[in-house]
Amino acid sequence: MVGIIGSAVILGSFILSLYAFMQVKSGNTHIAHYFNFINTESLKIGFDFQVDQLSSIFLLIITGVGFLIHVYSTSYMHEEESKDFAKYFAYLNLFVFSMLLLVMGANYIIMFIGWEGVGLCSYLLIGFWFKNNHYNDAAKKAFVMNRIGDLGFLLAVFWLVSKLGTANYTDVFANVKNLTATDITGITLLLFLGATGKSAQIPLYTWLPDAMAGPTPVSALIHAATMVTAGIYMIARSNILFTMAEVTQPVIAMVGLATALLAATIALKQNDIKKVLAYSTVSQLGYMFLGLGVGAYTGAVFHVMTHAFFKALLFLGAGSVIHAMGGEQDMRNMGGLKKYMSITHLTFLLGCIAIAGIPPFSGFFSKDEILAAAFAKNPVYWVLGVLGALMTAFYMFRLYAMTFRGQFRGTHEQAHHLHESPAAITIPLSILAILAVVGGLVGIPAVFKEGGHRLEAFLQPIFAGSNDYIKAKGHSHHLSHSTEYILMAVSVLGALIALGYAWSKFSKYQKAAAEEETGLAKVLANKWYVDELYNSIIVKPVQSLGTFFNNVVEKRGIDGIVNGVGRAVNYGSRQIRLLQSGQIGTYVLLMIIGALLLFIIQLFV
Amino acid sequence: MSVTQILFWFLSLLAIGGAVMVVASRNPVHSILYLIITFFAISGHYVLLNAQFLAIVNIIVYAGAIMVLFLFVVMLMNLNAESEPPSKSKYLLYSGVIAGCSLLLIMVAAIKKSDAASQLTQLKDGEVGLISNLGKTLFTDFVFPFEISSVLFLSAMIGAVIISKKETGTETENL
Amino acid sequence: MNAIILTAVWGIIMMFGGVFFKRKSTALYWAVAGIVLVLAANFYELVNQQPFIEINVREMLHFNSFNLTFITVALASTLLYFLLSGRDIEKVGSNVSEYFALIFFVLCGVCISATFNTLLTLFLGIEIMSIPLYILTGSDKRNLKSNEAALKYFLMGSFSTGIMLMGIVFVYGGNSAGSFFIDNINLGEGKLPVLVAIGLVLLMVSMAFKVSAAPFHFWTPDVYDGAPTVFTSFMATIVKAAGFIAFIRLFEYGFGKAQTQWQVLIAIITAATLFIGNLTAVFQQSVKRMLAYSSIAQAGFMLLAIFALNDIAKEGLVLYTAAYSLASIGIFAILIRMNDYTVDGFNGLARQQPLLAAAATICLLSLTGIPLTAGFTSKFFMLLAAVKNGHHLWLVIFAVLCAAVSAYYYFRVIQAMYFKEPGADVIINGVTPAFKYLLVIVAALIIILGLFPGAITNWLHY
Amino acid sequence: MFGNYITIPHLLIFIPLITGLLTFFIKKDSSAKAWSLFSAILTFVVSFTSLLYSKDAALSGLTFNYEWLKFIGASFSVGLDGTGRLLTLLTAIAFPLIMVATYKTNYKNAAAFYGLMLLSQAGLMGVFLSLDALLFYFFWELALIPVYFLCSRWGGEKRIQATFKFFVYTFAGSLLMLVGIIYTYLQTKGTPYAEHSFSISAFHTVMLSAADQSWLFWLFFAAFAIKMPVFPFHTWQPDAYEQSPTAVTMVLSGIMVKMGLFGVIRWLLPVFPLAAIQYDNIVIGLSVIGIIYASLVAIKQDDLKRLVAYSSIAHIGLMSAALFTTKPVAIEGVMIQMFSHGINIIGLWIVIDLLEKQLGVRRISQLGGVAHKAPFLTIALLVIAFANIALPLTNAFVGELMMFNGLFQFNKWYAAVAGISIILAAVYMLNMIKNVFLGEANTLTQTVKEISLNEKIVLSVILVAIFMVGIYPQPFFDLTKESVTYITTKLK
Amino acid sequence: MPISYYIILSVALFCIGVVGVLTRRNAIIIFMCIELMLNAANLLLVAFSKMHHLALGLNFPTLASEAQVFVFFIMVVAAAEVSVGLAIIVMIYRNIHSVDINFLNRLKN
Repeated sequence: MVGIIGSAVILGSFILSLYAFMQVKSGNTHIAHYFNFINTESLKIGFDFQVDQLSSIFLLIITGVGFLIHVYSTSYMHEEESKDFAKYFAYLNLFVFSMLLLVMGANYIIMFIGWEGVGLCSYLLIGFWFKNNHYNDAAKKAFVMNRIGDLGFLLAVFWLVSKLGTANYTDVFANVKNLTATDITGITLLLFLGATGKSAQIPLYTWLPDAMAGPTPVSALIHAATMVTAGIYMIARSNILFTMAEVTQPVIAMVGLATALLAATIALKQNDIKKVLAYSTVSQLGYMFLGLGVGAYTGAVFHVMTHAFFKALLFLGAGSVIHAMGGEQDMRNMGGLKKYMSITHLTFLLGCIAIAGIPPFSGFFSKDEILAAAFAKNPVYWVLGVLGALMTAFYMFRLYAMTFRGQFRGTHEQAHHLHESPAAITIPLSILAILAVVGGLVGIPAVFKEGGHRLEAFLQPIFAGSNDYIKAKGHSHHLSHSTEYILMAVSVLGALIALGYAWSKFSKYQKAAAEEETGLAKVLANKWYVDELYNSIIVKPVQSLGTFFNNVVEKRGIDGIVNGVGRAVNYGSRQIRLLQSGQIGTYVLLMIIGALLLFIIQLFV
Repeated sequence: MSVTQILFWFLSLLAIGGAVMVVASRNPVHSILYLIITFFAISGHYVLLNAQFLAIVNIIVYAGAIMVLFLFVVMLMNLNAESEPPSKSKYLLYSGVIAGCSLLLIMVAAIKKSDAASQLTQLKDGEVGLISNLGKTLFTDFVFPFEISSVLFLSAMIGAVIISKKETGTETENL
Repeated sequence: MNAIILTAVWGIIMMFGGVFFKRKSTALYWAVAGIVLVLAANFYELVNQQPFIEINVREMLHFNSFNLTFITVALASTLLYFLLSGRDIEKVGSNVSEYFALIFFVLCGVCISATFNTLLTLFLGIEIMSIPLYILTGSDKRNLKSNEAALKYFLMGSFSTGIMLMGIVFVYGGNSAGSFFIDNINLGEGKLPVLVAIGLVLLMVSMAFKVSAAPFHFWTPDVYDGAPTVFTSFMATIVKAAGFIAFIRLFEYGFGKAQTQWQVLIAIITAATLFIGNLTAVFQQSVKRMLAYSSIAQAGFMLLAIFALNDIAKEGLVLYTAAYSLASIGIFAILIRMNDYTVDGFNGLARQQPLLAAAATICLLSLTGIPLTAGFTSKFFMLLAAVKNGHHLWLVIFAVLCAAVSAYYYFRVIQAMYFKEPGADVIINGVTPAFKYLLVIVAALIIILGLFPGAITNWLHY
Repeated sequence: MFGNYITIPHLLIFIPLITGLLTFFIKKDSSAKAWSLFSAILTFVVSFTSLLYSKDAALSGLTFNYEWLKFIGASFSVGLDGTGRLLTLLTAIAFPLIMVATYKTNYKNAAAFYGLMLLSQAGLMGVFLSLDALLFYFFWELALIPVYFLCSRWGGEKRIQATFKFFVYTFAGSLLMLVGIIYTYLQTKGTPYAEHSFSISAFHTVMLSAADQSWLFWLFFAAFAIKMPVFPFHTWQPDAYEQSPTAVTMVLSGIMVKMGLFGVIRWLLPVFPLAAIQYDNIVIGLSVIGIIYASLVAIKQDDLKRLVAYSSIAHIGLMSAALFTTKPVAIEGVMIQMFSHGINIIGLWIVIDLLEKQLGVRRISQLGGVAHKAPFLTIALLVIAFANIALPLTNAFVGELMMFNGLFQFNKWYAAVAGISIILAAVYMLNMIKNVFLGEANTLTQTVKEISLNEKIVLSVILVAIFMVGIYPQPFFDLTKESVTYITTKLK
Repeated sequence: MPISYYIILSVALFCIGVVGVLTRRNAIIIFMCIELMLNAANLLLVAFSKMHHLALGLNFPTLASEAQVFVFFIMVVAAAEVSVGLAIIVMIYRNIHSVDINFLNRLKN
């Protein structure tokens, strides 16, 4: 019942956003002012919503994928007792609400409200099974790291407000020219810090893999399809700022690229099926930031969309596998599931191909667009990007092969109830699979078909400012078709090779007795020890500083002084009262001395 | 140096010497006798200042009544040199002497640099000190203090009585 | 004038009363009657600005609304004192009516030293005030503490008398007018002649002694501690107040114009008094002794009036004497009836006698100077006067910090009464309903004065 | 209004005062409770009606003036401006909430307890209403005394020392302020009756040289800084909160600390604008240090009360920093935050109190897994906690947004450093939530029961307030607009 | 005769008295020293009176006599004090059979 309501609501909003999309498509975007959130002489924040091309795309993704995942959840979560089941859907809907708030807000404050709202929901959903304290820690980690990003976001907003006196997109983007270079650099860097938090980029990415503690549909919706793309949305939204920020763009590109590679390398050696997908998500997000960094905003958004499709698909597929395996997540104990769960297998395979970037699947188009732009900016980017692509292909097919090919390596009772998942699971899988296959066709690059890139055309008004700016600057050199062909060929070919290698290596995978990782492999298996690093350079010092303040500064230092005064008074009292010796002689003597003092002061000073 | 000056110096030395002995001598009885000497010297000064009335009163009241009363009390308690054994710690003694001397020093030093010091005082002549004048002043201008000092005497009298009256009962605490 | 005559006369009546009264309590009734009479007479004089019978005192006394108001306050507090603690005076010794007689003589001295106009009457007034007190201090003859206190008080008191006389002599010798009248010896802003300066210092020392200001306060704790508590209560309040009135009168009319030349001395004395009084009180275990030190501390605050020496200071001083006397009399009245004078003796008083505890608390709060009580208003006036005077602001800061310290020892008693468990079964005895009501009245008066200090100060401008 | 002699300010002061005094004479504990609750609600109604007159919200708003001490120019004049209305409203809301929330706890000798509570309410009202420096000082102390008795009579085992420290500390501070008041008073212009005047208008128009301001400022600041408290004057607070009975802790932390901020708003900034600007860096620096310091210390606290105490220090630090930026946006933020902080922290105390009443412990390390047995309590706590760390759409967000904004305008780096506190706040709050409510229930927390109806009602009221302010704060801005503009013009 | 002689003389007497009070422990002696101080004051007062008489006697014939009357009153007071003081001392002696003030230290601190 609850599930139906929950899903129905989202379906409704999906239909509405379709309607909104049609409206926008027919060219009338709209900003709706509801009421004044804050309205004082010094600060005016309206509770305004804005529906334009960018937000409508995201609306579709969120509500669409969201709806599918709701449906999926109705079956996936049915073991939960009804109370928790209801709670789960409540959280999920709350998440969709905040996400919509985020993308529909017409100023940075409303966006921030959604921004933190989704953080909250991710916190709640990661820690959904709150009996387990590891999950709670993961949830806490996610929230705190997001908070770090949020601080950057806030400061950026303050900066904007203090310079321009407003946080409305329209006003801000209209008055960008009033900002000095330092302002823009600072603002964009801070915004980017916010993005790294939300979208799991270096240095704040470590929460995302841990976030897999949550239920798998949550990982699919929040930690793959929607929330983590908020950062991309935000930067795409304020693209004009970033286009003008000469300093920031390379930073974004490099960080994105580094993240893509780092995460890819880690993914190579993970055995937890969800962990692999998590790192692949991080890596894909890295690509998106690369795209943003090189000014390929459309490409980034495009990749967001396609990624939403196939990554959601992959996660849900993984979920269906885990479901079948009775909660088992270690790929080493899987294998040969092909014959038990055909639909899952098929859809999963499609997803893998899509993400590996094999034409004409969706992943190919979006990733290729980004890579092309990267090449245009700086060939090195492209080389590294392709390297990452190869790794992607490799680990995805490693995953696929270990899971579905070869012999089943699990226990017997697992083998017993291996079964295909119910319709509520398979239908969303199929739909997403279709999208993953065809989704790329909205953005066919010009080399194949002039004007084939409908998405670009659609989003054109959003990025017009940036494009004009670049034109004005005059360094917008397009690649010749031939180079583009070559680039594509290289990347696709590489991908195929990597794919084949993975296939050959893992389709006959057997569990070795005790495979002790060594050297680089060990490092990768342990995720480059980044968590440990953070722990030792940030968490530990903060903790010990707190202890120091609490035990030393507070008790001995400040409070010590305060109490010390009291003790001093007591001590002084005990000493002074000894003057009162009881002897008249002493008394008179002291009196005389006092009198002498007065005499001296009066007569000789 | 005129007779008066000689007298002045003699009396002054007598007074100071007596005073010192009052403080110095161990035996209370001696102290009292020295004090009487001092008082006589002071009375002599009064005469010298032509204040006969005060001179007489001083001798009658002080040297006569008061000191006799003292003497009587001392005799009653038969105090003697042993009644006040020298205390172990001498610091109070020394510091006391030092303090007193420095007080003297400071005052004298101050007076030395004051112009008032040069002012003269009138010795032999000057009628103010005579009983007739004083009596007149006392019973005209000073009638109120004169009357009110009776209150002083009354209270002193009552005090003396209730203090020295024998109280019945044992030692009490905390009243 | 009325007050002086009547107190003297009534003192004599009480003295002879000792012969005729059959029962101890009769003396109390007569005493109360007498004080009421005197109070009325003095109030009449205050209102009409003239006594029943004009006596030509040759300007040796000077009556104005200021000192008449003060006398009224003093007499009123004495009345309260009689009503609250009269019964306890009877417990001191066999000859009750003589004690009352002495108290009346003291009051006579109070009146004189509040209205003196020449150094002679000052001297006489102070003496008339002091000599009966020597006796009252020693009145508990079997109690060695009392004896000791009496002797200490007497010796040091007469020593200070000697100093005062020397001071008077120098002032007399120093001023060219050759007169004892305090407004004749007021020489104006010019540099004081050395002789007068010496005299001034000596007078300041002796007055400081009388009001127990440091470093001339040493007699106070011992004497207040040793004396029978009833009389301590009297000494610590009314007599000390009179001392202050004399002090300010002498230094305002006598040396007011040359204030800048001796102000620093008063500043030092004030600071020392506040410091020693408050600090030493902190450690005391016996409430009686603690109150003795607190009286020194309060004296420090009153000294601010002499430091400031302006109209507000005088208003404030009268107010302060009233507030301080009220509170102290109240707290002493309770203390007298306690079995155990230590702070722990008060443990759990609130459980046994909530009303008493409440009254005591109000008195203590007033002594601490918490708003809504007279104590605050008077302290406030003192600070106001001192700040208005404009010099030595450090003294004011120092004073308030000391006031904060004073909270320490006053609140120890409050804590004992309210937050500690009672030790003995009965910790206070002889609590009659009348006693309670009187305490309530005292508390009420404290609050009223705290809200409407005008009730007193208006009379000053009458 | 209701004639010239009974104005709303009077009702606000005298209803609690008189009812409080009467309470002492009630014999039965239960009836004492009921009676005081009734009075508190009555006060709330009155203060609520005062909002209806929010148009004439200048300092001369709903004033009444009675020549109290003519001859020194002090008068019993009380009035409501925007700020006052906000804080009196807070006081008026808080007391009924507190009383209902602690209705179950039976304080022995309840009559005295509730009497003192009401008296302290009267004192607080007076502080927020008085338009006369001397009167202000009066109430400033009067609010303190009942709390002193409450804490050291009904508090924990170390109550007497803790409370006494608190008392002497604040007393010393306020005495310094008294000296400051007097000195300033002597510089004011007179009234027809007296050469000087204590009235707020006289104080706000007094001409003080920069030199005078620069030391008078510290006399006043001492009192306010101790009351708020600003680092490093804060050490009385954790002990006091820990030791005093929860009802009183709520009053202390919910309302009393606002006295300090209010003092700054009403007296310090308008009277010593030059000094305020001269020393802004010192004060803000201290506050910012305090924010980080307190947050770090809070992370290490094991006692729930101490945790909340330190978090409160951090929040107050932010408010004081924002005040001294003298940026209008920041001051508006402070205004609304004073209200929000009061609501949130009282909510936290209520939850803690409910736990302590059930389990008898406050140590985080001894708790855990409460959520299983008491979902409503947990949800309430979650909301309040997230409000406390300023999550959007909760009340604290609005305030902190604006305060940080102002701080940023004043100096980027202060804002950046202070901003770290929102991360640390998340850390200690989530730690607390995790260790107390989540995880497996231990033997002790097995026994937790869901809370009763009236407790649910109280908490729901608080939640409603949280969201109301968080989603539609505008009314509060309208309420305090005049006062803010007034101050900022003063500071020009 | 310059007044300073008299001043110094009586100041000397006064200070000797002070020293006595400081150094002696016998209550009676201390008391006597106090009397000495009073007398020093008296002497100086008379001297001053004659000084003023010399200075202003022509205009105010009775002026100087005030001082001497004052002396008279001082003696009166002294007498009263003595009666009380000795009574107290006797009382003490009755109780502790000594007049040594060092034995009087029950009250201290």
